[in-house]
Amino acid sequence: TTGTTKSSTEESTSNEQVAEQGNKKVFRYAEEAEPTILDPHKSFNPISLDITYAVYEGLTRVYDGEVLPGMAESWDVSEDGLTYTFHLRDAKWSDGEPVTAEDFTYSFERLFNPDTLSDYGNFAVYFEGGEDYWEGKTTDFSTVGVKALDDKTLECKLVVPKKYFLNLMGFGAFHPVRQDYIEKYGESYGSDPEKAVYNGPFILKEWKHEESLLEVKNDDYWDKDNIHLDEVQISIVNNPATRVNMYETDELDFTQLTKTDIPSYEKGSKVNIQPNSSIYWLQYQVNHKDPKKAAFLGNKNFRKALGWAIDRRAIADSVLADGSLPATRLVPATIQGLNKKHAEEYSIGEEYFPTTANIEKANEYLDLALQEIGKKKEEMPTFEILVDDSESARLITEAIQDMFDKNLGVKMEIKAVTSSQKWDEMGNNNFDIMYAGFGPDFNDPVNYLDTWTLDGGYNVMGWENKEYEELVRFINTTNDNQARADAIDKAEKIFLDEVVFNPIFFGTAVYTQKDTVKGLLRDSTGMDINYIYVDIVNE
Amino acid sequence: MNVTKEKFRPSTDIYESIEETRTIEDISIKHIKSMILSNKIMMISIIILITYIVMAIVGPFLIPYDYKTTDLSNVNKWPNSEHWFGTDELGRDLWQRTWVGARVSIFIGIISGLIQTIVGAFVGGMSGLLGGKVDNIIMRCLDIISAIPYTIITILIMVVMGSGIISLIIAISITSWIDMARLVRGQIIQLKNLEYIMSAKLMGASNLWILFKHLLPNCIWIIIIQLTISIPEAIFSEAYLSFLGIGIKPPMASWGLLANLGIKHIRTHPYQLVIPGILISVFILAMNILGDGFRDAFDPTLNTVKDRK
Amino acid sequence: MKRYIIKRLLTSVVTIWVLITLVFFMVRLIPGDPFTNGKIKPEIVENMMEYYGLNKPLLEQYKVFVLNLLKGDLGYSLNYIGRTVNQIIIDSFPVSADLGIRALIFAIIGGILLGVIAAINHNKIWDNISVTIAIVGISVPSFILGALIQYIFALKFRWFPAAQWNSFSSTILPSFTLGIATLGMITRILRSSMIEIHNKNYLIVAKSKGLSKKHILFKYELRNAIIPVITLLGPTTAMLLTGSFVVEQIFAIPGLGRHFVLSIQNLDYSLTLGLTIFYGTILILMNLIVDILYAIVDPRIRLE
Amino acid sequence: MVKEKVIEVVKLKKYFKERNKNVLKAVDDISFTLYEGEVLGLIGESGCGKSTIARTIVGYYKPTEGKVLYKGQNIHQFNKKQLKNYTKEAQMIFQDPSNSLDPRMRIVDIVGEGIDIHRIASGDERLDRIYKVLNDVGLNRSLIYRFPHEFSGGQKQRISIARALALEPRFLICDEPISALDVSIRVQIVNLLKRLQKNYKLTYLFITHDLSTLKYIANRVAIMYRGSILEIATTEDIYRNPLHPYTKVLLSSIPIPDPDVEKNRYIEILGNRKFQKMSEGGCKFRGLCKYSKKICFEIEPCFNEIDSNHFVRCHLY
Amino acid sequence: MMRKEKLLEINNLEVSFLTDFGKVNAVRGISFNVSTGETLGIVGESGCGKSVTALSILKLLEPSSAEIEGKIAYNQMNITNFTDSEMEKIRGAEISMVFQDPMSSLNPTMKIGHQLFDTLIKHEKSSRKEAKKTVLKMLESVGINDVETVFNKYPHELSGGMQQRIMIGIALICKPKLLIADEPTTSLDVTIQAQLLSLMKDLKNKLNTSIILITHDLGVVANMADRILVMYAGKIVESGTVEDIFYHPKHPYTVALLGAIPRMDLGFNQKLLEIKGYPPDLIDMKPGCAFAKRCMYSMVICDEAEPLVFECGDEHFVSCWLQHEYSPKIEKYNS
Ligand SMILES: Nc1ncnc2c1ncn2[C@@H]1O[C@H](COP(=O)(O)OP(=O)(O)OP(=O)(O)O)[C@@H](O)[C@H]1O
Ligand SMILES: Nc1ncnc2c1ncn2[C@@H]1O[C@H](COP(=O)(O)OP(=O)(O)OP(=O)(O)O)[C@@H](O)[C@H]1O
Ligand SMILES: [Mg+2]
Ligand SMILES: [Mg+2]
Repeated sequence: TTGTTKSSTEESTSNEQVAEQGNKKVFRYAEEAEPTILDPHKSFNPISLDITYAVYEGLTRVYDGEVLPGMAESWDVSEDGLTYTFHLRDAKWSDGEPVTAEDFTYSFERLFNPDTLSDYGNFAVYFEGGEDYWEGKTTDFSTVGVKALDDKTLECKLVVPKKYFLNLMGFGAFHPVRQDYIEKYGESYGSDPEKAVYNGPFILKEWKHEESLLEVKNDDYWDKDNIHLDEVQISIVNNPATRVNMYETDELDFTQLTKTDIPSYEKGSKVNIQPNSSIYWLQYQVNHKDPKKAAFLGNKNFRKALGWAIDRRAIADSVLADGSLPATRLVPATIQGLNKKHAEEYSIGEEYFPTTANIEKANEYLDLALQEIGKKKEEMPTFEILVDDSESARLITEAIQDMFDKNLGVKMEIKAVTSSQKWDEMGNNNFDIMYAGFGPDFNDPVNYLDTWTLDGGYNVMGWENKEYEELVRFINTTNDNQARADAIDKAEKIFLDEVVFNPIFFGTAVYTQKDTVKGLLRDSTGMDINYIYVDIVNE
Repeated sequence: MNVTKEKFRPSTDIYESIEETRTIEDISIKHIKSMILSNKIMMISIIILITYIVMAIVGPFLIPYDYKTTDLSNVNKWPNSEHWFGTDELGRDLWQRTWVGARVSIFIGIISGLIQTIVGAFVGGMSGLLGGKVDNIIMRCLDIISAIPYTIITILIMVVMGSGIISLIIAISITSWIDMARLVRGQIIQLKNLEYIMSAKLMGASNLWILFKHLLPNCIWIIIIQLTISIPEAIFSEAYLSFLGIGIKPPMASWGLLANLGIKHIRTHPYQLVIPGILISVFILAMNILGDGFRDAFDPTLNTVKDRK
Repeated sequence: MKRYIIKRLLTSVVTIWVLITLVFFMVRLIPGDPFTNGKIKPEIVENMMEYYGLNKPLLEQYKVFVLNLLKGDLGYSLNYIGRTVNQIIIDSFPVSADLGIRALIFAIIGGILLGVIAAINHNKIWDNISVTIAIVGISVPSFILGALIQYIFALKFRWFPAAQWNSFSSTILPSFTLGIATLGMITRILRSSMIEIHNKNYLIVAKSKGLSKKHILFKYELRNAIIPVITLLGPTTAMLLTGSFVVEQIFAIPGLGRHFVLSIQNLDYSLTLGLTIFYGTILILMNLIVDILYAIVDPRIRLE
Repeated sequence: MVKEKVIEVVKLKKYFKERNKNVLKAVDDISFTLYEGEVLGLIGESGCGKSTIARTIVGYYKPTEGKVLYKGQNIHQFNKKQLKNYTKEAQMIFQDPSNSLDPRMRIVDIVGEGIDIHRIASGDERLDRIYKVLNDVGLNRSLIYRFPHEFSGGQKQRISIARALALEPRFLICDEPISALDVSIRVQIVNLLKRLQKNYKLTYLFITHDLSTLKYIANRVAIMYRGSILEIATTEDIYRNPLHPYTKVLLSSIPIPDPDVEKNRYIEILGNRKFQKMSEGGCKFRGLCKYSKKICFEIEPCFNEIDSNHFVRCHLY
Repeated sequence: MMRKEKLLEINNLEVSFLTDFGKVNAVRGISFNVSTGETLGIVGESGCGKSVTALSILKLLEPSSAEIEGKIAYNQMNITNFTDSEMEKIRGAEISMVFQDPMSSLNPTMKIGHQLFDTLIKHEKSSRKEAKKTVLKMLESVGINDVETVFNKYPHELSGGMQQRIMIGIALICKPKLLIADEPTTSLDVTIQAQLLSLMKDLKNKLNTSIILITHDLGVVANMADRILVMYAGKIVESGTVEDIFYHPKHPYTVALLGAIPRMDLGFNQKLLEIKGYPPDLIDMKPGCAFAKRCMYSMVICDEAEPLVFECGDEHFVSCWLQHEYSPKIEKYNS
């Protein structure tokens, strides 16, 4: 379908098409599911985010962990790090209207308005007066610290300094929308290409639901000279094997790969493995209702014994076999630290968890635990591992189940349920051990720490550690970056030491792309497939 | 034979009534037996099926591995002298998993078959026979059951009963009989207007009598066919159920599951699909041939005495 | 006949009503809610529940749902924000139906041919071949078959595009995958059905008239043997028309089938209900057609 | 002596709807009575509704109008118990032997079905009974384990007779029970039925085209034509003194098993059989009747008792 | 008299069915022939193999269960080994058959008209319109009223006799050279029977059609047949012209059969004689005369040897030891 991406062997036949397509540069790839909606305030699944990133632009743009100017040409930050003043450039919406600071205040208002039902509405709490507004205590948005000083100047006032505030301004939820469009389309804003207005490098031109999307270059985009693609064709292809087959048959320029595809691509060394900042773990019911199980699961040494019995290397290399890395800590190596990556600055080795199983040590811990509990191994109940019905989750837990059995003699049963059921069981705090995973929203370690505070998303068991809570609160409010980084390290170590969870591996994205595709970025956070600056180069 | 004059004297042996000298035995069973024994392909199928059952019982004892023990240093190994069917992606022995899985899948097949014949044939038969309002009500109930998304039903079973063999059986039986009921009903609607049904009715036969003595025997072929074609469905739907947590518990194996996991590996380790795939297909083929053989054996108008000789 | 149809249509309305009532309560019994996904804050979930009226008493929700339904409004999808259930069905159904009809045509023509071939060569080699083909069709589930033929015909031979739904050649593999099981079933059932009537007197009479084998087969035997095939085709047609999750997945086809599975996984109540009504209606209509066809095919059958 | 009424058919009508919305009056207002121990022969043109009457009497068809009383009770309103009793006492031999035998049942089970249903006998006793009726109808007992399709037409017919007799019914409807039998077996069966009639006071409704056989078995004969009874009288009266022109034609057309007679005989073929749509009213036979007058086309004749117990529906009398 | 051409020659035809009980010898070596324009009546015991003989002429027996031996020649062609497609040209057009059991012989799902139609279109290649006309005419001539309606009816909507007439119509519609009528008039009343018999006679006179008429109605045979075969237990026991059989029967079975006829012309008190005993079970027949056990005159030899065929007249053959010279002369049956 595209002249420029034809492989050289088919050059002769593709000539006509080149003429027809006028040397258009087209990038074709597949998403694994239909975006739920392309309304920045409501799209929270990664697929919608991929697309909104390309058709909208926030105040800043984050590229490869770096904050670049976006709609804001420049910005000023006050001394105390609480006030940000953004200077907007002369940008246009896709219908020719100028992008104004009012658009942003309107967008922020909509985002923070509880009636919008945005998943990210609670970002409001970062802003002055935002919490009250978000909680509905007031409906007067002028009490919130977001103001348009004039058409092109926007001021944001924060409650506490946020180191990653500028990153956040590039995040999908802070992309602007336009009041007149929202009012016109209401609920269905962003459910069809013409039911939205865009300000990003691309414009959504066509959306065949469940089938494909077509983006074309936005000729009014301020940075259009750096945008090389004329079109992005996105197919919706659910099945991983089908995506690979389509790539093979030259229907796509890029594809994710699964572990079974990797061997066949390795020979051509075209496999790209990109850690994606996700982490997967087993978490334990530290406050079990059943006293029999609570005795074990509540015991730190027991959990440690389990942690030391897992062969993370084997899981990463043999079960996953997709470049995933064994995880012995909470914060992945891809996450930005103070100056370098956080993991480089504060490295944690095998102090808390081993990469390969240490049976001896595991059994030591187990003996210790049994002593403390005062029960014999035979009296140990069988525990249940809750997993969702995905195939990889099942395989991994099956491997772990066997490791526990072989290395420790601890019996586990696997309870596979649908994912909504898993969330429900989790919400009801109804599990012994759960296999779960998490990917961050923005590139900062606190993302990970936040999930394990008392009201953190995954800490449904009610694990509580005063010091940890303190530290996280400090991290979230301080303006002192060095102290903050140290606190992050300290909190992580406390968390690891408490063995609320056993980290298992850090996930990766594995993909391959045509040689003609240049400049494709796989972002470890944010837009997964970042094709904005892609160029198609035919040698 | 010489014709002599003396032979032309009157014979005394006349007006014999038919006190038959030849013994008359009820040969229904014998007939079916000989139909089966004479059908070569059918015999082969029976042998194959027996082999499967025997292998499901003793297969796992033939090599010293375990269906659940993983060996992550030994994953995805092609079949070899140690692992006859190779190993899977967790390094588990596939020979073991195949035969342990056979137990599960054959069990599922039998259960679903039983439910279908007992419930499906009866409900469909009654519905077709009684006709009118009853039929309409029963058939609309079937429509309702089959229109409720199966996933909802299974998840609810899972929620109420938890996983385990009972919920598995319930999940399978709740819908598996519906096609059978429809087919049997369709047949019976056609048959029930025939004169021999009427004549039985006029002789005072009750509905149950007519159903069991006349209608179902005349639909036996469709029962057999539906049975044989629905068994693969049952085997593979078990795999689906186990993904929802209803079926077997991991790390237990079943054919459906093996095929499901194997399909990912067609490019690099095709044996993981091909071996269970062929085993399942041969099993089902044998079942179908057996079914056809039985159909033939139950068909009185099909005379194969000649072939048998 | 007309009266019969009207009567049946009236009962259908009742049936659908029972169906949706059941499903309405059943989906809500499934643990979990449509919004929780691990990242989203519980308060937001609560707000959403309130917005969609999901925290009202069930009976009240039911009342609202039925009232809207009477107006033909199935509501908004909970997952595909901003799209109505009606719109989703209208978008996806044509593709599913297109695929389904192709698969059906393939299955019916192929199934009848193979079934007839098998029946006239009862227990001979051609019978065995047809039966084997049919059984492969039945016993190889579509998730395997689809993947295999995609790999072989799209990847290895490059005869067809690997996936998607845009040209005639792209319809062949999915239609084949979708239709082959039905083809197998038709073959198996038709074969037996024809053998069943093979020795009927009227066929001998037909033979005595000097009619050719083919003529007897298609004009005499087929019609008398077709009832079970019709029975089978009723629900199967409903199923094929509304799409198959597996085939749509493998060939990336934007049909309705995936919604049947995904809407439940996502606990998208309104979409699930909408699809159930849609499927239920088609199913019931198909079964009505089946019953009418019975009476047309075999005039001895009376519609009651 | 008052004879007990076994079956009373009162103003029976059975109409069939045709595809083109026409109504086919297969049985049109027929009444007759059958007394205990009596054989009523029913003859008539092919397609005139004899089988339909028979089927209505056993309850196979629901009448469009009118009723059938068995020992005073309407058979179409029987309760379960009465029905069971009726099905035991009344039996029917179907005109069509092959369709009325279940192709998947062996002869033992077919003949023994009634016995099994009413649980009259089991085991050897059952077998003995089956052997006996088979014997009675001239079938070899070695055939009992065969299936219907392995029999000749006459044998099948005898199986259906045996099946009906196995239950020792009180009332028997025979719809052409002997049409496919050779003369010697025909005689055997006729004698058997006569014996049963004499010994057990069996009542028969005997439908046949074989006028010569009917002569031997029937006490009374009814002549039917296009849904109506034209003449009904004792056998002797009918054969000796037929009144209705149609009866006369019928009797004169019986083939005589004598080549000389037969080959030189003038057989009267009924007028021009070409079908004319007949307007309602008038005599049904008028189109083919050589005596038809004007009145025959206008008024339907009523049933007149000409002689004692000799009724005829004709304007000539 | 001009020597007539032999249209059909059957030589030593044997048909047996293989069953679980053994071999049923339904037809045990019969030979006969039919000349052009001749009507051959076949009478005999119920179950003696008449229908089987008729079916084997047209090769309609299921080869998987029936074993057929012997030679069948039609029109000087040996059709014994004809394949089905070769037979197609003969069936219906040259030889057609009226089946004994009309109710199960009509296709229940096909309109009456179309069942007659079929044959015409196949053999006469006439246009549909023409064919319909012919069909309607045929329906009329077999005595169906209201042909237009019946044309569009299904078999179950017709009475037994009407179905039988349809069967006759089907057989006659292509004006065959040889008509095999297996009890064609059993469910017909005498007036219609007469009409149909005269229809067949017309056909015979106009087109020189040969007819094999299988019937139990000796009146019909007397009316129609030129020659008669009397069969018993799979064999021809006697054959001859109508007069031979009716006036000079030689075989005890024939005699008994004639004695059992109820006759209209003989008044009410004719005693009907049944033949005592039962026909033999056809499985694994022993040698000897099959009728011996029921025969008043049976002799020792009858149980031991198959009777020879004796010629008693021009075309009169009988297969009975009583005709043997050694046989004691019995004062023959009074007729
Ligand atoms: N398929 C079969 N299998 C076994 N025996 C059979 C089969 N068909 C016919 N017979 C036997 O062959 C014999 C001859 O049957 P046939 O139908 O020719 O008799 P028929 O002379 O036509 O008698 P009828 O006058 O009663 O019709 C019968 O005894 C019958 O039992
Ligand atoms: N089920 C039916 N549907 C429609 N019409 C029918 C049905 N059964 C019978 N008829 C019609 O009713 C009339 C009477 O049929 P019936 O079978 O009673 O005749 P019959 O007297 O038994 O004739 P026959 O001596 O030929 O058997 C016929 O014209 C027939 O076409
Ligand atoms: Mg009748
Ligand atoms: Mg016969």
